[in-house]
Amino acid sequence: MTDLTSQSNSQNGLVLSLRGISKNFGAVSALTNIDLDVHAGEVVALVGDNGAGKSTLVKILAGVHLPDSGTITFCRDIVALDDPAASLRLGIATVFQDLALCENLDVVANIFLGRELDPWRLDEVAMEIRAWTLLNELSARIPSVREPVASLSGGQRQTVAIARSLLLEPKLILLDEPTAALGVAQTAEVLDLIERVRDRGLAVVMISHNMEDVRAVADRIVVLRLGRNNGIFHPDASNQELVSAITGASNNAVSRRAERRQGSREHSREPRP
Amino acid sequence: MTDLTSQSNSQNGLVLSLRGISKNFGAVSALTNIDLDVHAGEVVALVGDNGAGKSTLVKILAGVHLPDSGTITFCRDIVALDDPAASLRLGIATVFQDLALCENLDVVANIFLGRELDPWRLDEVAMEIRAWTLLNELSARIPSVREPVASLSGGQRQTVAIARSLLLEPKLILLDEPTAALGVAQTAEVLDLIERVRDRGLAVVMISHNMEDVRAVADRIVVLRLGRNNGIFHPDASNQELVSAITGASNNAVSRRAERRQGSREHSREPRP
Amino acid sequence: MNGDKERRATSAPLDRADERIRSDTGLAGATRAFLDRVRSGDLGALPVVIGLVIICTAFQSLNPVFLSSNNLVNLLFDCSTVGVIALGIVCILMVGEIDLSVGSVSGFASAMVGVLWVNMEWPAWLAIFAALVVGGAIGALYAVLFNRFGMPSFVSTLAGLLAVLGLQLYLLGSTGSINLPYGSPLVNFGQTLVMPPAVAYTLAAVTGAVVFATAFRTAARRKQAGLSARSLGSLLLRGIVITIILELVVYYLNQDRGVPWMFGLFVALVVAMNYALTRTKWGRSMNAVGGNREAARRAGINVRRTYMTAFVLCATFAAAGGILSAARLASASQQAGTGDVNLNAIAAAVIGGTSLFGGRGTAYSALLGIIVIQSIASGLTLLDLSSSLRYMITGAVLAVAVIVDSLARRSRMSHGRA
Amino acid sequence: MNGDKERRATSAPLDRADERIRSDTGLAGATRAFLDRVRSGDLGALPVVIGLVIICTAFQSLNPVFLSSNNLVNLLFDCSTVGVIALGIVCILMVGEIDLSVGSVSGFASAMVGVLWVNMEWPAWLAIFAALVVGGAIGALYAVLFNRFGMPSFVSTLAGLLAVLGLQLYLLGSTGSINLPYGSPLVNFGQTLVMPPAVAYTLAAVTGAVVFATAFRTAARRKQAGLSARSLGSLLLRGIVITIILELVVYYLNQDRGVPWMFGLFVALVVAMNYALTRTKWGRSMNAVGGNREAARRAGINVRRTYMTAFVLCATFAAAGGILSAARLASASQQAGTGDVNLNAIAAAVIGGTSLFGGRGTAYSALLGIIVIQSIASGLTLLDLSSSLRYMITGAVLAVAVIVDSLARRSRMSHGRA
Amino acid sequence: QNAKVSGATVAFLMPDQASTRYEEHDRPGFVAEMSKLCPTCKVLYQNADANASRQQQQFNSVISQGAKVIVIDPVDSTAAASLVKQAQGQGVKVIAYDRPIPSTAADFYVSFDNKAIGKAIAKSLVDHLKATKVPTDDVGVLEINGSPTDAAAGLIRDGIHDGLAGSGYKTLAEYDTPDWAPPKAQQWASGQITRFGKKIVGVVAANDGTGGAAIAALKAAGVNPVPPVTGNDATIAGLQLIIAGDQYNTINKPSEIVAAAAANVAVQLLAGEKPKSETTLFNTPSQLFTPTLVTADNLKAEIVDKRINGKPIQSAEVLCGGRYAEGCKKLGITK
Ligand SMILES: Nc1ncnc2c1ncn2[C@@H]1O[C@H](COP(=O)(O)OP(=O)(O)OP(=O)(O)O)[C@@H](O)[C@H]1O
Ligand SMILES: Nc1ncnc2c1ncn2[C@@H]1O[C@H](COP(=O)(O)OP(=O)(O)OP(=O)(O)O)[C@@H](O)[C@H]1O
Ligand SMILES: [Mg+2]
Ligand SMILES: [Mg+2]
Repeated sequence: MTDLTSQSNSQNGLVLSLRGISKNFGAVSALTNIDLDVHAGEVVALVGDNGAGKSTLVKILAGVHLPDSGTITFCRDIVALDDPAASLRLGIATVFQDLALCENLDVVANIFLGRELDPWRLDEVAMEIRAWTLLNELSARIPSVREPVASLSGGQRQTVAIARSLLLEPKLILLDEPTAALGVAQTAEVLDLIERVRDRGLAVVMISHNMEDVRAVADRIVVLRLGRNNGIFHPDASNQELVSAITGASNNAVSRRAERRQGSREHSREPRP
Repeated sequence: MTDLTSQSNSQNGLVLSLRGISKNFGAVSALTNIDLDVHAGEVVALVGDNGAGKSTLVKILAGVHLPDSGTITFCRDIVALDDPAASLRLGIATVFQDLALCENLDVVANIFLGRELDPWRLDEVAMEIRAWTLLNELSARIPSVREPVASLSGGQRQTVAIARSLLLEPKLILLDEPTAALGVAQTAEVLDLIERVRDRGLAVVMISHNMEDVRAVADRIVVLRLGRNNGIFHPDASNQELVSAITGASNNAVSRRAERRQGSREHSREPRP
Repeated sequence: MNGDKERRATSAPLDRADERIRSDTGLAGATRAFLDRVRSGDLGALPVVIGLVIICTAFQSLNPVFLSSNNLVNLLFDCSTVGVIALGIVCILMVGEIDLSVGSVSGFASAMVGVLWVNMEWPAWLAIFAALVVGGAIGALYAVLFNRFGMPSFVSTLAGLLAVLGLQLYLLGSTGSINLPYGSPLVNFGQTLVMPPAVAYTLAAVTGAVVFATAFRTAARRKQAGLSARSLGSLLLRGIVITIILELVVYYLNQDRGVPWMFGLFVALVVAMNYALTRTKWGRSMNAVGGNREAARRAGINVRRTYMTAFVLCATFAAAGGILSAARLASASQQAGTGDVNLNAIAAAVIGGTSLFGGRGTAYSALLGIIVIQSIASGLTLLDLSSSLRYMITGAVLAVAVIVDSLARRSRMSHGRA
Repeated sequence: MNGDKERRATSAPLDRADERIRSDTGLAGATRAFLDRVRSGDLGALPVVIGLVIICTAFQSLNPVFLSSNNLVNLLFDCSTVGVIALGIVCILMVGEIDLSVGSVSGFASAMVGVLWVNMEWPAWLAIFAALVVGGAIGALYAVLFNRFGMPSFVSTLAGLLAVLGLQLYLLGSTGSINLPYGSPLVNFGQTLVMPPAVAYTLAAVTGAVVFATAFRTAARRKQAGLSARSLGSLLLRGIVITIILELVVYYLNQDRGVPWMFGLFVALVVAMNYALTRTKWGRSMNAVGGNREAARRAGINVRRTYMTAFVLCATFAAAGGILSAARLASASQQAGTGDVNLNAIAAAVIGGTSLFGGRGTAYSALLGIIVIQSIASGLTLLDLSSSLRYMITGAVLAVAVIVDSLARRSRMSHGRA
Repeated sequence: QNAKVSGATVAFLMPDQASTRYEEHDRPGFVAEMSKLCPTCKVLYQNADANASRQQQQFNSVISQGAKVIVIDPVDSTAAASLVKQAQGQGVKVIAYDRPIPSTAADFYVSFDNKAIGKAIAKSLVDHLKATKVPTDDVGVLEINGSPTDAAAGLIRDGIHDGLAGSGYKTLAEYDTPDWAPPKAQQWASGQITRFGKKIVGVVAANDGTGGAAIAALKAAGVNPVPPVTGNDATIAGLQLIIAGDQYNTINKPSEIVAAAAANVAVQLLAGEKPKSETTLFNTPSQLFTPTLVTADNLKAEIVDKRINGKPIQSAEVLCGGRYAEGCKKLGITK
């Protein structure tokens, strides 16, 4: 575990800085006193158990929820993100865990929602071409972009949501479990993509439960547990270390399972990959 | 790749057998001529690219969609699954990719939906206790089971959906990306669970994009590609092999990414796990 | 890392194990929880009650007759008829559909009772029963159109509105309207019959006791099972407060005629429906179908049967409401059920907090909503106004009555709790 | 494994690259695609048109006057007034809200025109403008109540229904109703003004040409960009068929008086709204807000402004419809806008295929729906029926008219295409 | 004055909004007479908007407010029976106003006769047709009645049937206008014009609103000259149409007269006296007034020149604005 100020790509400036963010939902404290820094050209992975408050944090940054307390500093200014439009204007693009697509609109309309070309006479042809380009870039397997999103498969929808966020020219990209529903090829493309945008100097916050992916692209791994900061790790931290920070115990389901499998493998003497 | 009739756990009888299943949505052929066999005490993993038709197949088995052609044999009988209730009656429990929860109901109500204890005087206390037991079994982190599901996090919802399916005593469990939104600990619990039910002699069909998980629990891996059967693999098939069957090309995003990472690693001489 | 906290948490009840959830035990805790809910707007029926109190204060200050026992008894009589119809509307809104024909069905039922009982001299109970059955059959027809043909309920019940109105006119065609015999039990029930004071006081006390007893039984079971439970003290307090309020209301109404039996029937129906909607498997499936029809179907719920019961119940309640208004008016006429009966019934349900989009609502919303609507109507009849002014003021007061609730809902939503 | 297939696919247009999608090119392909859509129930407006044809055939066989040019011209006049109101309802249903006060607003607007123009002798255009502005202001008030206080539109517009009706009664209080002068341009517009045949024929031809030209331009651009496009032949065919049908209709109507200008205005509004809803950023945001309000908000759409425009447009169209009906009747009366105007306007939108739950609907549904409703009404006025029978038959015919559409929708749903 | 009378409360309950007369004529007339006869008395006014349940609510409400005499124009004549019973049980006197309460005897009944009105307009139309020598064969009249759910409309309809019976003119078609809505009447009339064309020699409409709608339909269909159309209620719009020569007749019911009579009776009942009656209708002592039929011929005399409480029923200024000036001149209303 490293201390809060350490980061690998600190040559660039601070893009986002959170201090003391708290958020209650009724009697549940979803977030308590969260601190987080994100620099330009850096990929910060946000990991944590289910219900740890990761999505709540992302939603606060996206302007969906208002925090109950705490300050948000974006590019040196203290900002009030009281509306998703405000976030978007500042240059924060978000892929939400629940995707936030309009099921009744088709793929093209969803990708361009709020940013249509030619407001008074929508340029459907240009939008459709751009949509195909974006989707192909992500290796998407979508038969038709003129079907309503309701008829797409889970992974196809997720691809659409990711394609949406590429349309902006943001300073900070928030990806809430962007690869959860994606196939192997699409996941690889998204990880490539994250590296590309990082190299272009953008800041990326990625949430994922897949430690492989996290370690592959992240420059820093921030762990949340039960709504509180629970340590910051380098990507070369061991799996064991990360998992105990996430679950809050070194004896957890993951380690038990690993032990058991180890045991049964040795027992059956039939190694599996 | 192995031929269709081979299976590792063939000591038990055939639970489910599909022949020539096709399904069109308008002009899109989602499934063409699918064959699939599942035996008791066997975990079959269904893998494929986004939009390959995996969920469509599961929905057909769950009675949500009607196939356009083909026959479904369940426990030696040809059956018509024209209604989810019919599937449930036969003993097919399903965890859907989109979870299919009622957002306005609370966790307990969702878990017991359609199977409430004491129909004329709901036994809320007993149901709540059972719900807590199930959820704890899955290491769920849910603050309150009396909140509407709408207020749960993605992973919490998925846990609720899985808990639902445990309530039945099914012969066949269909799990459509059951661990997509789960944390590391919860994923481990679910994989444990799958092994437990397999050992109890149930048949399990699991869809996943995570090759690790698939290889960890599956006895057989069935690949779909663009709505068609594209081979059956042993769990000890190499990653490379599986990925090319899924993407339909040996030169794919995954392999390219792996190569690139390999190259950059060697270049920077700084190995990452 | 948080091991110590976790260890501490394990001693808590099963449903308080998560350290993030604040457990509000004791009176101080209850107060804090309440303030928390006020802040987040999660107040149930309270905002509508506040709106009602505002209206009542205003009308009382304009004309002191408004809160007189006499006027309140009239109010309760008037609430019961449309209230029963609104109860049916709650059922149908619950599953996300609508019935525009409740007015016509109620009028038709009253016409049937008139014709069968008075003209054809059937026994009253049989005529009533026949009217209820026919009402239910109309609902069943909508359900069939909906389930078999997928006809949107808006359209099928609009067609029903017209067709049933036609039937009503046809039935009363030759006579125009029929007097129900003054002094018959049905008319007495609708016009004069009130509970004897003793009965009313007892019922009020029993209600409080039952509320306490069920809550206590649940709490005991929960405690036994290792779940958090409300303390005996707070349960006792609640039981006593409820009893005292009810007894006071009864006392005040007994200053005049007393508590109408018809209102008693209405409240009994509301309580029964509330039980059915919240504590039976059927009610659960109604909620589920209204919230997410496809999810309910996938859970193996017989969605069609659920719709069927909703449509049938709604139309049956409409017929019952029609019979009650015929009793109230001592007449079955061609214009019964026309005019604003539909709109008032639907509005009552909506004002009480039932969502037009399904899956959210309680039986009590019919009770609350109709009291709001009838209070406005009654309050305005006490002021000497021209029609144009009366319409304007009704609209304005309605908006005021709902604004508190709307604000609460907004704050609920901005706190991420839909 | 499927490498060869993939290679073949790469030569296909960008949007036909997926091998699973059947590309229906040429006439045979188009036919197959059509049959496919018939089977899966994805037919757009066709089922409603079929329902309409059934109704018309039935009425024509009962009374041959029904399809006479004369009666059809009357029908078109009658369609236009409520049709314009229904167009506003489409806007508000689009975002998933409702306006119950369109009837009152239309009546109030007609009263305003009567009072300002006839009694106070303002110029007609100024009176009309004032009425439209006040209508829009009422809509803006609803929007504020909705956006600021979160008041459900059902409740706020119900309050509005009453309050605006009060205003209307107040405005006409002393006179009851006001005659609009016969022979004035407004009344002529509402009663007699028809397009000269030459104009009508030209308009019909121009419509066909414009349909063809835009489709052709799009097809050319798509082809150029490497997307699939419809063939020149099929576009030409469609253009010609549309032109011929329109010319025939115009020809038939010209046998009597001709095509009413008022209907022309209505159709022009429908076409304009259709353009706005489908081809502008604003229309996209209306669809998005109706489909998923939260998703729209997260996409940075100004949701409040979208609701504002929807409420204002709806009320303004209601006012316009009220002015047109005053012109049609040559009178502004206390009864204008009461009765079933609300229900007819909403029903027209719903029958035409607009969803009550938001996010699904087209401007054309107002046109289609109102034609269905007015055809039923007109067909029944030609038969000598008692009121009771007329109500019953209206209900039954309405159900029949919608049943084809309902069946199509059901099959669409069972094919997994909501 | 009698101690029982002074300070007493009297209620005046009107049925609907379909006509402006209740608020424009009946109520002011009643209030004016009451304040003359009993300045300390309080008058409560309510309008039930054609809703019998609401009228019942209002009835109960005025009793709660201490009304000792209730003047009621029932929405539903049958339903009102129970109100009378209820009131009499509590010692409250009921005066049936305008529409009778047949099945239960009220304390008094004052009215114009609705059936007579229907008969008068129909008869006048027939006489006019006969006078203008319109042949009876193969032609006929249209009949536009009031709301099918309105009891008063039913009475007028019966009267119209009486008036047309035996006239020789067929009733080509007949229509009950839902809610008395003029647009509905217009649509129906348009359809009939398509059906019958020149066979229509007259239209009997049950009030000025539906009559005006019929005229609009005839004009829109290009029928010239417009055949005679009847009306009822003597609304300004109706009178103006008569002045313009588009409408044939209407009925003038100077409601102030009946209202004043009702006030008189109310005060007598308050004082415990037995009001004297001319006739007895439905077992109720009654006082019936005859309405006057107004055509272009007697419009000046009946409407402009006749005074009630010192005021004309409608003044020339109100009627003769703008484009009616010429018609008024022709009828001699203005110079
Ligand atoms: N709108 C809401 N109302 C009430 N509680 C909420 C709401 N949104 C989130 N919560 C609660 O806040 C906690 C954190 O939720 P959040 O969605 O941030 O978790 P997460 O870290 O994203 O989990 P996951 O990995 O499962 O997506 C959860 O316990 C959840 O129940
Ligand atoms: N209701 C529907 N209407 C139209 N097309 C549909 C519908 N459902 C699925 N499809 C199409 O069928 C194809 C297969 O979808 P399916 O959901 O089965 O994919 P999947 O294999 O589950 O993908 P993923 O891994 O992304 O979940 C997709 O191309 C999708 O667009
Ligand atoms: Mg999350
Ligand atoms: Mg899937």
